[in-house]
Parts: sequence; structure tokens; C-alpha cells
Amino acid sequence: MATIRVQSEDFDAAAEVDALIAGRRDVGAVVTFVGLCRDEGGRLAALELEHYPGMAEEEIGRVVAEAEARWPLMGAAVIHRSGRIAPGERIVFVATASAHRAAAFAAADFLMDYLKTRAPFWKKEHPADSGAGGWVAAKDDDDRAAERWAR
Amino acid sequence: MATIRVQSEDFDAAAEVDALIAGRRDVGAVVTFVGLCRDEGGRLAALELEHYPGMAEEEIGRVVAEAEARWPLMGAAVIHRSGRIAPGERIVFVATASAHRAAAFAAADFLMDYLKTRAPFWKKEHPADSGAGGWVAAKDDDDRAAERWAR
Amino acid sequence: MKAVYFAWVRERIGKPEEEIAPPASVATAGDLIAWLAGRGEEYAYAFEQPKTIRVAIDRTHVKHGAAIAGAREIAFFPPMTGG
Amino acid sequence: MKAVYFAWVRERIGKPEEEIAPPASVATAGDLIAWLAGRGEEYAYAFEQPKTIRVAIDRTHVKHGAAIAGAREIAFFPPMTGG
Repeated sequence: MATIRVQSEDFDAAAEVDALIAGRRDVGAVVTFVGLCRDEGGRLAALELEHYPGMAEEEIGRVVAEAEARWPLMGAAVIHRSGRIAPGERIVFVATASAHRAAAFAAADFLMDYLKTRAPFWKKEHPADSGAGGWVAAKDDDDRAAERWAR
Repeated sequence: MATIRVQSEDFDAAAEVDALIAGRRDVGAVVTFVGLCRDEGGRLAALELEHYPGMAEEEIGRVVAEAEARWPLMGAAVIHRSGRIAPGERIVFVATASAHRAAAFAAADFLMDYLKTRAPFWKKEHPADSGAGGWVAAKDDDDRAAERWAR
Repeated sequence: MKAVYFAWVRERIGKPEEEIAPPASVATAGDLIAWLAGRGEEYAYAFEQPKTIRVAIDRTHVKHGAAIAGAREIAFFPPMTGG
Repeated sequence: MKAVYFAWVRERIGKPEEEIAPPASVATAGDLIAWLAGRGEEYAYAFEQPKTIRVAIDRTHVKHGAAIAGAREIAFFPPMTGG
């Protein structure tokens, strides 16, 4: 059973990892990823994260199911925040648990690449000066990163 | 400045991550790895971790320096426990911080592969039954994993 | 069927969702984008680069060639930038 | 110079470290392994498969061909299994 949540509030990465491995003695490797809001050299006051309620959770679920089909995972968690997020704050959390490190690393890396290109979230920048905010453009890099996993 | 420690006591992964990114607004990605002691289907009572004091810390430092030369890291931490470790307990912790996820993932993966094959630690198994313990044999898989990073 | 819009598609059209009733000749997601683009200048602006627009039918990503028959909810949005 | 042993090399030899004074003809780490192996059956057992043995001179990994001149501490151990 994977943990999948979209929420406006912050998350506790340590508590999520503890829940993932609680009572288990067969997990040998846990990889976590935390994505944070950068201030882009002081240019950024905040990010606004918009998402497609319902589909966001469902799509993350499909991405997690794909990861579970590809690697022998003993647990996985994805938490993605929505709403206004200030520089230094956490945006996204991914955790994977497996018997061995190669599967845990690959699955976490894959989850992030697929979330970036498939999960219906959009970032708008609120600049530190009074200028108008702008929607972040999708990166070709992210598409290429996701294509690494094509079968 | 990277955090590098060899210690018998457990570590607090969340506190280490907090220290890594404290006061920063330029970090966009933090990847952590935690290696745990498996009970191998009930066969194992504990692992005994022997290390080469002095060289262990120095060699981890060389591995971290190599990672910092390869990827634009904003921080790194490696903590490796020594002594007796029971199933379910943490053995090793690696964390990497960078502006972007690709560097953080690659550096953490690299650190683990290099630690496995270069850091002077040896695992001895204490079996759950009364049989004699045995030293864990090095895995060809680990050598191959480390060779992925050869330049 | 319900059309829903996100990010700058939503901002350009000026509403998050609406009921639409395209004619029977509108068979695919791509047809629907072209039909919506003809509904007014805010729609023309939102869909000025049709290839950029991503479509989901009933909360599942689809290509522009996907049939819309039977769809209850069709979403239009820019490429995703989460994570 | 000081020789230090770890893991099953230490267990087979029966001590964690000792002072050694090899003759001048022992020039490399590999030579030193061969010389140590001739010191008694516990050493012969520890070094029965010389190629398996890893060597560090003054806390740095070296190959068997490395010169030992000037070394203060030479360590012998099996392949690492940490992490």
C-alpha cells in the first residue's frame, strides 16, 4: 500500500519514512527525495502550485503502480503540496523502500521523472519585486529525463 | 563542508537533512539513502560492523570529495555506524543537496556505490541459531555498480 | 460534457470550468480544441498553439487523436511543471 | 613499520596489529604479503589467496605493486562490505 497525498500543509519526511518501514525487518534500503522551493537568487517571493484535484492523486497512483511493476518495492510514498509555497519550503516528497539499494534508487528517480512530466501540477512564480508572476515553462530536460525510462 | 561520521550510535536522518539545508534558499533537491539491517528471513540475529578507524573517515572524505568534483553539490552527509546492529536498525546514511534533482540523485547513488567498495568496513553475520557467524563476502554486483561511474 | 481548464489555459479563458455541447462533427480531443478556439478571442488566445495543449479525458491523459465520445469531463492544460 | 589486520585476516592471524621488520628485498605490498605468508601457519592461512587481499599504506588504498618504502602503517584486509 503506497502513501499518496496532495495537501497544502507541509509534511514530516521522517514520520513518513518511519511509517514505510515500521515493524519490518526485510527492508534494506530507503531512498527519499525532497523537492524544495528555491528563491532563484532572490528573484522569487513564492511559488503557487495549482493542481487538478482528483486526477493528481489518480495519476500519481498510476505512476507509483508503474514503479511497483518495474522494481521489487516494499513500500512507496509520494506527497505533493499545492498552494503558495515560500523559498526554502518543501514542495514534494518521494520515498521508496526495497531490500536492495539499486531498486530503491532507480524507483525514486523514476517516480520524480514521471511525476514531473505526468502529474497534473503547474507552478506559477510570484516575483520578489512587484512585477507580474509567470507560469513556469515545462523543461525539455524533464522530458528527456522521463524518456530515459521508456520501454 | 560535508558531514562525515563513523559512530556506534544511531543517527537522526531528519536532523541531518535539516542541518544540510538550514538557512538556505538555493537548494532545490535533497536525496537521502538509509541502509538498514535485514533479518534475511529470520536467519540473522545481528550484524557486526568492523571498520578501520581513521582510514574509514578519510576514505569517506575522499569519496565525498570525488562526488563534489563530479556534481554541483550544495551539501553532503555520510554517517556509517560500527559495532553490533540488529535487524531493522539503520546502518548507513547518505544525503546530498543540490539545486536540481539529477545531481542530487546521481551523487547519492555514486556515494553509496563507492562507499560499498572503497570504505574500509566489514560485516560479520551473527546467525539467529547458535551456529558460527560468518564474514559477508563482497558482491560482484557491488563492483559492477561502482564501475558504472568509471571515467 | 464538462470542460475544465488549468494554469494559463484557465487564466486566458477566464473560468475554471464550464458545460459544453460540441456538435457531433467534433470527434476527437484535437477537434474539440479547434472548436473551442473558435468560441471567442479568449479561447483563441488560450488555444493559439494547439500542439502545446495537453488533454485529459475523465482524469486520464490522452493524445489529441483520442475520441471524446462518452467523456464526462475533458481537461485542457499546459505541460505539467510539478515535482 | 606497523602491520594492521582487519576482519577475517585479523581473525586468522590472531592479532589486530604488530610491528614488522621485513628485509630490504621486500619492496612492494605484494612482496610483503608473500613474506608475511611465510611467517607461520596462521599467516599462511590468512594470505592463502593473495589476490583477494586488499592493502592500504598509511590509510590509502594501494595496489599490490605499490612500493612500501617509507610506509609507517600497512593494513591488510578482505574486500570491503560496508554500506
